Amino acid sequence: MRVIDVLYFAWVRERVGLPKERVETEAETVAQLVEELRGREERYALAFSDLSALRVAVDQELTDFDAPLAGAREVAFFPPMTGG
Amino acid sequence: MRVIDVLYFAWVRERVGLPKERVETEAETVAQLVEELRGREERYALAFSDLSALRVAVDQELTDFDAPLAGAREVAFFPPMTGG
Amino acid sequence: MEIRVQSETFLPGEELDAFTARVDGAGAVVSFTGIVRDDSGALAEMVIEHYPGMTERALEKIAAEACERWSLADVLVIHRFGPLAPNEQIMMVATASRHRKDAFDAAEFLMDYLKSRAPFWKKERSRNGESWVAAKDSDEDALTRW
Amino acid sequence: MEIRVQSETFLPGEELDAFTARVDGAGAVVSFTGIVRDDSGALAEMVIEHYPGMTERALEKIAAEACERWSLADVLVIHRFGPLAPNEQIMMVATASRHRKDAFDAAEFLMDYLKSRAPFWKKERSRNGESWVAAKDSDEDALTRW
Repeated sequence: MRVIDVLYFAWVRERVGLPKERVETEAETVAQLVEELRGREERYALAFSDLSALRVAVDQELTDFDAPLAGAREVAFFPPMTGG
Repeated sequence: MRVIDVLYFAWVRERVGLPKERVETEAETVAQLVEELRGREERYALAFSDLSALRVAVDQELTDFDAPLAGAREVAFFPPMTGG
Repeated sequence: MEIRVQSETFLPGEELDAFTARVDGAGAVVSFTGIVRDDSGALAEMVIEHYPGMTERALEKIAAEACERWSLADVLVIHRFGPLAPNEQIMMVATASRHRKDAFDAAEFLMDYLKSRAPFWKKERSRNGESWVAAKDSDEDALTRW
Repeated sequence: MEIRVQSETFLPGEELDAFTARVDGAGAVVSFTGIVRDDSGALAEMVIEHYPGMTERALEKIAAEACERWSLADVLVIHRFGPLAPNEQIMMVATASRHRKDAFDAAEFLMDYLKSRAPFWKKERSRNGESWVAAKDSDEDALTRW
């Protein structure tokens, strides 16, 4: 069991309904964490319905959904970025 | 016989020793004008010794040495430009 | 190298002059300014959300990579967050180098990466409602040339 | 479109802010500033000679061509002549467009053409004497990409 801060930005934040939460999880990868979150409530299922529309950062570095969570303290989910 | 203002810039001006002069010429092309000027004095021969190092404008438009002088009022000789 | 993430407005010209003054030996300075466009004529404001902490890291990484790839005397990146009115400046980058090509290429590179690799998200609020600005495929494609 | 050929100094930042303020509907503004470099450490001044009349025509032609090739909201070109001290600004261009690629490409195009197609010549005066700056093959080559 690990404890991870999970952050949501932009419309992911709006769908989930909060910007940040502390999550206790057995997940070994980002994809497994997503599965756990999806199973929680409809709003999570909605936020994570299309992974191709999402990006993920682990400890503030962009990564993939199959990235391991070993040692991770912070995972963030958000849509493709639109800076500049 | 035509009367043309001939202008010199940068080191061409320095070699010829003046920025501008009015020239009476029988030349039909820029190249013929250059030949006439070369024949005048050593300083012109020096200024026009290497045409590949020179550029020419007729009536303030860049052109080639075989450009005709019919209707021309102003011919300028100068080295490759170094703006910016 | 200076990276600033701020909600306050700024004057690109002032920043450009200050940047140029502190750069030594550069013959070329390029700047890019991004401005809130109001294409519909109905835009009330643009709200920029970002990921504090990761934003600074991402911008520093992008700027450091530009400094590795090109011969640069200095780099400046300023990006705002929060609510912005139409015609306000969103962000700017400036690059300085001995020769113009380095400054131009580095500025374009910074912009291309900043568009889709720095954690900013834009929401437009207009009379017709609000919506998140979608990422453009062309912005993702722009990265392939570097 | 504004083209200025002047001996007086100018502040690129001030010009940039004024340019940006008068442009409407542009999301992107790119500027380039050229600065007198003192590579040898011995430069006293750079003197820029130009061809009054032809200079303005050449700059207008280059700017008009940029406006034909890219979708631009506005273009600014300022180029100085006469004696300039090290670190003074020689010239600037600014371009404004809806999307960043147009502004970047047009600014690079303007610079490439201005380097070898506008009638300016630079002479450097230093402690070691004076010499005309030679045109670079790379500047001529830069034109082939447009």
